[in-house]
Amino acid sequence: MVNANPINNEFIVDLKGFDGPLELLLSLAQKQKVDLKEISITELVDQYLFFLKTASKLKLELAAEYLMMASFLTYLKSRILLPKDLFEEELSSSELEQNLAFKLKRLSEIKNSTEELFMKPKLGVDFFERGFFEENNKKVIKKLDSSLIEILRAFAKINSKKIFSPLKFIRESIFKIDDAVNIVMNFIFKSKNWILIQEIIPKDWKNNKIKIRSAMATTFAASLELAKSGDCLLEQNSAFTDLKIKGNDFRVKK
Amino acid sequence: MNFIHKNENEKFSDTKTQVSELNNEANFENEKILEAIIFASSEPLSINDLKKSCPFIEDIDVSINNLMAFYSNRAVNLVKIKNTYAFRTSPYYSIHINQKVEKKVKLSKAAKETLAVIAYHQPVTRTEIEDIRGVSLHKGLIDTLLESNWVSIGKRRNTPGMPVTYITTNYFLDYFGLTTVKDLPNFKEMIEAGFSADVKVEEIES
Amino acid sequence: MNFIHKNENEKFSDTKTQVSELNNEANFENEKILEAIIFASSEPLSINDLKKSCPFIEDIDVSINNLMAFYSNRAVNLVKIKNTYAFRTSPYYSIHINQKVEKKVKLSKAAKETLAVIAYHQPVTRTEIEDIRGVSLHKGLIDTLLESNWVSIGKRRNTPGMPVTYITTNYFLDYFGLTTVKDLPNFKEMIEAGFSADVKVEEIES
Repeated sequence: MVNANPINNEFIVDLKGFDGPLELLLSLAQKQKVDLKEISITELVDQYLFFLKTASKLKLELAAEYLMMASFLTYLKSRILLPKDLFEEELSSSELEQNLAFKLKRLSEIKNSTEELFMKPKLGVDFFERGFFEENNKKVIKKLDSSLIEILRAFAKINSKKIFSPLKFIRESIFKIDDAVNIVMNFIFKSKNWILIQEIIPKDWKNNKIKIRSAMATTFAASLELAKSGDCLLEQNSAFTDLKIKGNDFRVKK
Repeated sequence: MNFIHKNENEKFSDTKTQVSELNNEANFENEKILEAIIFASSEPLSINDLKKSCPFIEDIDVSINNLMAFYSNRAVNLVKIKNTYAFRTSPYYSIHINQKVEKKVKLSKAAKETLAVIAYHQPVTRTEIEDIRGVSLHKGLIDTLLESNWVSIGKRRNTPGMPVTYITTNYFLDYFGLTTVKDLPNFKEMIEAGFSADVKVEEIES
Repeated sequence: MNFIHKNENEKFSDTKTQVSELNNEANFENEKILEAIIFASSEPLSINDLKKSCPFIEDIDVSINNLMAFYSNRAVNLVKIKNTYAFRTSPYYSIHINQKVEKKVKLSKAAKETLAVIAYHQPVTRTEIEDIRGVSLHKGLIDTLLESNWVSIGKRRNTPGMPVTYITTNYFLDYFGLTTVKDLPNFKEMIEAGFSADVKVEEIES
């Protein structure tokens, strides 16, 4: 029966011992059978879910990865148990099963090989390079040395500096709202024709990008204010097209 | 007649012996020059390095092989690390060497496994490492491996996003006493089981 | 009788050969143990040092002498310096050894950053480097990098003043084990790999 408790009572819940859900699954599978080829996936799913249930009863914090694996496994189990034609367009359950089995086998191989690798004789521990090198009668030449990681760190440092540097206003490039109001007022009294709003901006504010942006924004804000009070008229036919300004004749006359 | 003939024969064979002796002597001399150069270097040297130091030695490979054979039954061996050569003590005599073990690196289980994943699957992307281990990579882990000089950065993978790949270094091979990644434990079995692609290895070796 | 006698004689000579062979083997083994120890030692060793390491070798002097004899016609010799022993390359072969000893000097913080900026932003002008780093370049810093052969001069930038640009060299790629500078991880990838996790904190605090 699927519901039968597959885990013996000696099983101790210790999530910290596992590096992620796949390793937990692998260890469950290895308890099931020596040969990973013959493990029962449905049984494994039950064991995994049971494990998580026990863990949550013990109020162990579960990382999102464990829950994601749980939902995948629940899905996989339902696919294995339900008739095949319900899921025509998706991967077959046996493909999903095979894929999971492959990943478990691959992880198990890596784990075995890691152990074997670190059992090998190691330089400076089990075998040695020459202990010292004589420098007699030789010209010592200074040579710059660094490592890739140092260069990468240096680059990361410059970038983080930029990202985390405090917000700084460049005061001299900010067009003040009072100045803008004066300029717009001046213009309104002088001219009676429609004119592009950017033409109001003083020449010395047009010589760099930051200045233009600031002057445009402030002039626009000032003219909106004056339009609100009825001193000028603004016209724009559609979004992002030219914005024109003209003094309000009626008001000016008054 | 007979006498003269005999004499000529003797002469001939003498010259022959002399020539081959001279050759042998020259070869032995070359072998010793390489021995001195490799011994005096603090870093493993490549065939190219050796060619630069001794442009006059024609078949460096042959001399190197003779030298390796000469040292093969000694306690100090000439080892090949990828395409470089260095003298190392034989692991067989390690028990007698009570060196202060300074370099002993304590790696976490995750770091060891990640190193193995990089070694067997190289060049490998971060996502692939995470897929194989079934867990997202802890921050600073790759950093540690790069710092230890076992791991370096390989070519970007030619897939969408052009992700960075990781590879092992010559120092990694030297550290574990390997000549090539093919010497990794179970390497052949891993490839045959489809756990890592053969094509990739050729890429690394080239 | 005769037969038995002969047989006994044979037996005796056999044992004798075996004993002497065993002795030879043990001696050879001792010689090799000393070879490994002296090779790996960070300083010349005295007979007393060697006795401490190998209390089981009875006549160390004999083994040492054998070892000296073995290496006497090689390019690497076991030499006695005062009362200590060490391996040295034979002076006869020293002409082949590059007499220059390279002493490695670590890069300064500014040099590292400048090198990183050149690697990532090349071709890059001096002004651009200063702009990116947010500090003016110290005199001689670029010169140092040019001398190191990691950096060279690229095409002049086609802007007013035609400033010189800086690029990294093939030697740079070689030294840092890269195929192309494009393989270097970008900032986002570094963050993902956990490179600069500690940098951030440090920068915020400062």
